[in-house]
Amino acid sequence: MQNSEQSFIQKLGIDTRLLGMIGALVVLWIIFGVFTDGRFLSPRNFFNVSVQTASVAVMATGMVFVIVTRNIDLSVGSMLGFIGMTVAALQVQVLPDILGLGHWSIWIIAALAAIAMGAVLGAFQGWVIGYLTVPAFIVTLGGFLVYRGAMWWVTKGQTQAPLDTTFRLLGGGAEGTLGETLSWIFGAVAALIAVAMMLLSRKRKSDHGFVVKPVWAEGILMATAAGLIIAFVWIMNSYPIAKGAMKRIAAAKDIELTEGLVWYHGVAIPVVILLAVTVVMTIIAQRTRFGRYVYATGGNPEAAELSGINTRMLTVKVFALMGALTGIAAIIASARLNAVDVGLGTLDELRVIAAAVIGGTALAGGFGTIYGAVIGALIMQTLQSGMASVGVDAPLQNIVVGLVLVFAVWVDIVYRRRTGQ
Amino acid sequence: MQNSEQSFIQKLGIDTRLLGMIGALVVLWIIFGVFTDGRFLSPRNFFNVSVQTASVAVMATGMVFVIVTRNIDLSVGSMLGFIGMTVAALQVQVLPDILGLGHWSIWIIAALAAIAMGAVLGAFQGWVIGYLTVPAFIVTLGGFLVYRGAMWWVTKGQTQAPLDTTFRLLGGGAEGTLGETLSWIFGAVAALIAVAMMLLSRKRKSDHGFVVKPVWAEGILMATAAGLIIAFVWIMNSYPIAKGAMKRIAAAKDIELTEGLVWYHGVAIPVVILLAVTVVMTIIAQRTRFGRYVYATGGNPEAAELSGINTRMLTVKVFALMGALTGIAAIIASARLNAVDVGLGTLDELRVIAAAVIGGTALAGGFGTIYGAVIGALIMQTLQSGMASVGVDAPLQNIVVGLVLVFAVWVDIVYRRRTGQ
Amino acid sequence: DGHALTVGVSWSNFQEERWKTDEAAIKGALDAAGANYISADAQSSSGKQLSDVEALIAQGADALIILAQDASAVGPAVQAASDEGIPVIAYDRLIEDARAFYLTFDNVEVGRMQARAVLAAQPKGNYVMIKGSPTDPNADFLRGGQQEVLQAAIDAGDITIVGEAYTDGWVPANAQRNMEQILTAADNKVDAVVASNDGTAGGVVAALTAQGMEGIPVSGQDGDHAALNRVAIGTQTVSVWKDARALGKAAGEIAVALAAGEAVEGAAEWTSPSGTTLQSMFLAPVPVTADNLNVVLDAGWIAKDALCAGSSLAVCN
Amino acid sequence: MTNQTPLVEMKNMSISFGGIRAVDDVSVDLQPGEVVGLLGHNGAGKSTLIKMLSGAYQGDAGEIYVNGERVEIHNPRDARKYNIETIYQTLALADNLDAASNLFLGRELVTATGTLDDDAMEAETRKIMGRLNPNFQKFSSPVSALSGGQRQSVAIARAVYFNAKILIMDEPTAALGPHETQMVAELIKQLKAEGIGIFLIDHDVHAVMELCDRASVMKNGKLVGTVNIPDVTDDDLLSMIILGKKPGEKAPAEE
Amino acid sequence: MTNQTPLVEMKNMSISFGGIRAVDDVSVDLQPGEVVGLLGHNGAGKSTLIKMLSGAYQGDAGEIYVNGERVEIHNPRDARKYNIETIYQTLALADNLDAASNLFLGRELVTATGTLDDDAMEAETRKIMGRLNPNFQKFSSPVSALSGGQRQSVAIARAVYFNAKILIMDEPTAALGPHETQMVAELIKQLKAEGIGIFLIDHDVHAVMELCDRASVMKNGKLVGTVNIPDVTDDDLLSMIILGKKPGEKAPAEE
Ligand SMILES: Nc1ncnc2c1ncn2[C@@H]1O[C@H](COP(=O)(O)OP(=O)(O)OP(=O)(O)O)[C@@H](O)[C@H]1O
Ligand SMILES: Nc1ncnc2c1ncn2[C@@H]1O[C@H](COP(=O)(O)OP(=O)(O)OP(=O)(O)O)[C@@H](O)[C@H]1O
Ligand SMILES: O[C@@H]1[C@@H](O)[C@H](O)OC[C@H]1O
Ligand SMILES: [Mg+2]
Ligand SMILES: [Mg+2]
Repeated sequence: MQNSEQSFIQKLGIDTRLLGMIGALVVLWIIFGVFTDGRFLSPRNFFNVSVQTASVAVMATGMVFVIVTRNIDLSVGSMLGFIGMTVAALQVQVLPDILGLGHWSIWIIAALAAIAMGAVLGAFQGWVIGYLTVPAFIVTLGGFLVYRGAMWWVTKGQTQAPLDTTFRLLGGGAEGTLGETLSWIFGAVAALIAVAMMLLSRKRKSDHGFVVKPVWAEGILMATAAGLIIAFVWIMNSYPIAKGAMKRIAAAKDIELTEGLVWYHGVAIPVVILLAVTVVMTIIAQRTRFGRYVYATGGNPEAAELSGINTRMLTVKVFALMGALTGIAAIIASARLNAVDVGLGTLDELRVIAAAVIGGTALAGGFGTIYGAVIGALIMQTLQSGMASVGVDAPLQNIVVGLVLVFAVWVDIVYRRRTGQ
Repeated sequence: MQNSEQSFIQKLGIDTRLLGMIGALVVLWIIFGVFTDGRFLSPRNFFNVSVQTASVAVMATGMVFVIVTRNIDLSVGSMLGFIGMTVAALQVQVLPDILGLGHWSIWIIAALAAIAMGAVLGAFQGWVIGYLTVPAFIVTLGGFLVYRGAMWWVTKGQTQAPLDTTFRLLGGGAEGTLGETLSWIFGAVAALIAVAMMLLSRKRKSDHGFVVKPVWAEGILMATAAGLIIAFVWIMNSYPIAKGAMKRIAAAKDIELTEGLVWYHGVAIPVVILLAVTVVMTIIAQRTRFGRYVYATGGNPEAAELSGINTRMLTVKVFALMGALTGIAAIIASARLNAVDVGLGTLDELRVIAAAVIGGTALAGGFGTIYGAVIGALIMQTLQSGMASVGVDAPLQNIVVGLVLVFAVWVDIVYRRRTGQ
Repeated sequence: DGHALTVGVSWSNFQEERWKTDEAAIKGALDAAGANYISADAQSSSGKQLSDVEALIAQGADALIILAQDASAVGPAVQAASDEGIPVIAYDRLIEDARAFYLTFDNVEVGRMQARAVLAAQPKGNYVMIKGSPTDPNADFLRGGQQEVLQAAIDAGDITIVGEAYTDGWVPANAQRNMEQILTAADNKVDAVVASNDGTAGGVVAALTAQGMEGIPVSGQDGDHAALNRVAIGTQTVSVWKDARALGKAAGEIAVALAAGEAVEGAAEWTSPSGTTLQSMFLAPVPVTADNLNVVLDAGWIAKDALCAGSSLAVCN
Repeated sequence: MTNQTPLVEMKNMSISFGGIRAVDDVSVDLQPGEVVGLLGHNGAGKSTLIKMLSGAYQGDAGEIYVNGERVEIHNPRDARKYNIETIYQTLALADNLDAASNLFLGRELVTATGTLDDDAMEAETRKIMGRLNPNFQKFSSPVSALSGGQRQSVAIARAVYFNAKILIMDEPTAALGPHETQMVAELIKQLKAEGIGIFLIDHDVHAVMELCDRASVMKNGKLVGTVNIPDVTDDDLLSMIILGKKPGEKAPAEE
Repeated sequence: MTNQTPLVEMKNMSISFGGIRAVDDVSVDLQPGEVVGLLGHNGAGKSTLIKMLSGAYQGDAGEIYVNGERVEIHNPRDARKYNIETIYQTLALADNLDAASNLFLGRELVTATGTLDDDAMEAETRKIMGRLNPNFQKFSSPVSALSGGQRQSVAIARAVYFNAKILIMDEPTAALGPHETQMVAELIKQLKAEGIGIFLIDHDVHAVMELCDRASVMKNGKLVGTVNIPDVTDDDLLSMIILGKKPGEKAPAEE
């Protein structure tokens, strides 16, 4: 039985790590579903959890590279806060004075500023780590302290709100989604691309005369991938927009609301951003020289250096990338709250590192996948949201989250050992 | 010049790492001394800083083993809080009812309970890490959440105070010191032991026919070691007890206070505990099989396993030790505050890990010294206390601490590279 | 409509001692009304708080009680609630949103009371200000209230502030270290300490005790048991007591009323410093000093032996 | 072959990694005072086979007998119980420790008070290294600072210092210079004379001819055969390794 | 020796580690199409010497000339600029990557869109590995799962695949089986015929006699001397290695 299951998976050629994590996630969902009379499995809750996950998951993809190269970044939470506060002040205090309140370009300037700022701060940290050879732990612990302090200084601790209305859409909410039609289009295109990529890879392999998967296996995989994408869009498109929000939106767009009309959310913009980041980061990891060098350096830094890889510059790039992703995460987090207070991003470094580690990234370096980190973030968020939904008393929630975290990772480990690595 | 300096140090046979860190520390002291008109270099301040350092430094010695074996412990801050709260409740609510308020044995029971509790919790974490092979990062992150939550449950969040009067002495303060005479005796004995140990080691070496250091070098080293110990005692013995506290002590002991009488603090009890822990941990690290296995496992886990070391059980022991030291740290921290609130130990995990890393422990495993971690803790505390003395406010303090932290480690790295590793 | 009401409570950081009393009182009021209680803890993160509120709404809450981590950053949470027609109570801390119902003790007033009590005990001399967490807006409200009261004496030259420090995370151990360093810098020439809550006051008293200076005026708030005991012993001057039971009970009742679409008795309009007008209700804090310790005893807030351990005050005999 | 109880018998050993059989139903045995060579192409499964005896791997199938008794070897500690010592191909040294610490790892000498006797260990290390590698002087450097051959000398010293009854040597002289190789050859002869049984993996057919009593040849995880060295020539051995057939046999069909 | 410009000249190279001279004033040179053997006891300084040429170490003193021009080699990237390829004794493989990724590390093949062309790289890897190690099949495993000899084959393949002009081989056949060793020997001859200059470090004096044109012998960090292989016997070389003197010379006083 175990053996036939194993060989079926082997023929499909998916890594058991992925299956193990998805399994752990599904188990959590079911448990929470049971405890909440199914509410946890409602479209509404999937929508919520997907948006809640976005900011941490975006950073977790970057943390994979950081950890794979045997480094660590403790500064992401503070950096997110600092960037968030700075671009919030930009939107609230600076740009309206220059361009006029509500100017169309404000959100673009703010978003680019966030990403650029992250890249520069990250690159600087990377330079200190790579070229001055100060351990990443120390440098980013320094960053952790510096950014948190600097964040306070930007506005003397004052919360910045409300943010630019367009910028706000980047955080999700009733308005910040693709809407029904666009979501369907998005889903269809994504599914097509996924299938096309799989076909292409199959063709390339057989062109080189390598053995390819049996047609049925390839077919199952394609159907699963496309199916999952469409199912996700379908769920997001089944979550109706609340009456109050519909009125507000209708008023803003000057539409007449008829009785009985229902609008649906569709895929939230931060989730679209997360998916885009995941795809791009996966391509970087698997299909570019830079990604290859990241893993090589993590596997054996001396060998990488001896192979002509400039490992110092690589460190700078890895941290700059981490910073840019932190900038994106800062956009999502601040837009979602429509405000930035001095606590923004607190403890996020732990959540991000935990997401990467739950997702199979080895702290010793050399191993880790982007999709793993994203699923890891989803597991963390599921735990937290699930706890709040189940109605466990607040102080007990931490205890349960802590225990379930360890348990989930253990189950995953046992599963992989069973199915042979 | 550089070369002759180098060879002088080489002849003395002290590692440049130690010198570099002490150098960085002295530079910090001088800078803060200048900014505080010398107050930072007063006996009073050295006394303060030494006491403030004790709790984190005790844990940092254990963290060295944890990190050397390629693990990490994120739970120490929460565990300290949990243990502190439990033994405080024991002293405040449980034991007085059973034994009577102020019973002589309360402090002993509480202290032993703290250490035992730490060892058991740590051993359990170590078991999950070693035998269930869940990564230490995840297990101790779980512990971080669980203990913080559990701490709340012990007393439903209520601050426990005041603690047993004898127990309180373990935290320092005007009463919690060795006093003048005992401090001198302590210093003399410590100096004698240090010299004796060096002589013994020299004898053992020459018995085996190995080359030993020139007599002058050995002489300088002995004089320095003994001198530093005596100088420290002398400084602690120059810090007079404030009038108000003298009155209180005199009243408690039923002594008549004469005009012009001055008492001095001497070495604080938490500092004595720290020194004892440092010596014991150094011996464990350098002179026992257990210590040797810790380093071997960190250097090459497979080689250690193939050499017949039970690396799983070793992990359990390392975390149990870390837990026991956390128990000791909890005693010091709670006794010093004479109260335990739910915030006790917050962020201590970062301080402890930072102390170990500043002290030269490599996160990749295999390298690290006990004295390095203690000096690392001292550097961290000097930074924080120095900022508070200079009157820099919290948000700016963080910035400065962050920058100086990175700078100090960088200086140390450059110094070591210059003097040839 | 047959099924019982559910009220969701979002705590900003449940770890602090005082909230457990609030929780018990809220639960009590809800039980009495036959409503369900569900809750979540944001662990000091406004981002998590928003997620928590979303989860509570998804869970079917009919009314929300929010202890805001930040007055502005809960905006989207209030938005989401109001989209669903769910009433929101801004509990203890302000929410800058007209749709919320503000129920609190006045924090600026707490600050004033702290300073007043200390000033009464020590009208002249060197003051140290131990502030709250730099990330908690209440810390600055409190500090503002304190300054209002002290300003005249400062201008007159009676009072000099010789040290001032935020306390990261309101953690007493941090307050203790800051106080030690300030005492060193001031050569113990300190006559009074205005500490912003009871936890930080505890750290301050520990630092003072090491210098034999315990007994100089020190302020606090929350009526923590350990602090009230210090007031009884004489090492703390005042703990401004915000009877959390009253606040929690009121919150529970208001939540039930609002969920049922009823009006709240005793509510009044109030305009925040930044111009938001909301329905509100303020409860009065009580400064507890050695002179009126019977207040907490009579209210059953603390047991006599906990209050009186080591004290020789009249109330204790 | 004499009929006395073998020191070691490994019967029908098999092990797979991710579905691929690295060792497939291999049986070998060893008499006291005998040197058995293990030969085969790269990746034939020699190291994997002996790792099942040393406790580094646990086989999927097969039985191990020591002195005729069935034993279970679950980890390296079990192997040490039966006085099995191993020189691993990867050397298995803790890079951050010095030569003496590596040599005594897991079996440190202690003083009367139970603390490590580093000086005694260094003194012993100097003695044994003098016999293996007379140029060696780096006693206080971590072994990561040693040359390839120096590291190998340390690994050899570790295996032979303690009183092994069964010695497994996986390409012990691969990194050694000619002089050092000669010294190891002499050492093997001496250990053999003391009655120790030795499994020797070595690619140098000349060395095997000189040192071994018997040789077992593997190919693609399977045993090709075991021969008495006096009965075969260099070329017989080579053709067993490359063609995978015993002298005079027909080559088996390639899988 | 002909008088044409040497491909490589290393003049008066020295380097110390922590005060100890690992290489002390050594000079060697290499002509196009020539194989120069580097011999010496374990720890003599052979690997350290060639690491200064490959950019892994920076010497304390000495000059390097390539094609008669003074060059500065600060890191491995510099060495690659001069088409210097190296097979390191430690192999220098990224253990977590597969054979193809290691072979092309730093010089990946890319598709028209600039993404990695893993399939093309695997196809090329299969070709070259077929020439070095016909039993090798583990193309999709990380190299940590390979046997010692398989790993060495990957390292060799990497150095010879790209058009090296100067090839440094540090004990390339140490872990190889007899058949694989023979294939490498043939490869060396072929590369030599193509005009490539090769530094070959090898402890096997027979192999050196067979493959090299000249041999430089080191002892304790110093150069003992360089000889033309046709002018010396095996025993001459051995005595240079062990006694540290050129044939006919008197042994130098030990330091
Ligand atoms: N840990 C492992 N995981 C996966 N495969 C492995 C592992 N160890 C060995 N193998 C595979 O098992 C086979 C046999 O390897 P082994 O190391 O035993 O060969 P060997 O005969 O010692 O070769 P060499 O002469 O090169 O040392 C090889 O194909 C190798 O790739
Ligand atoms: N990184 C290093 N740090 C300190 N010492 C080193 C380092 N690398 C090499 N050495 C020392 O330099 C000397 C020469 O080493 P090298 O590796 O060059 O020897 P080798 O001739 O290649 O020996 P082998 O034949 O064993 O490979 C040795 O004594 C070695 O211990
Ligand atoms: O009551 C206090 C509360 O108002 C503040 O926000 O946090 C600290 C508490 O002590
Ligand atoms: Mg092998
Ligand atoms: Mg070498």
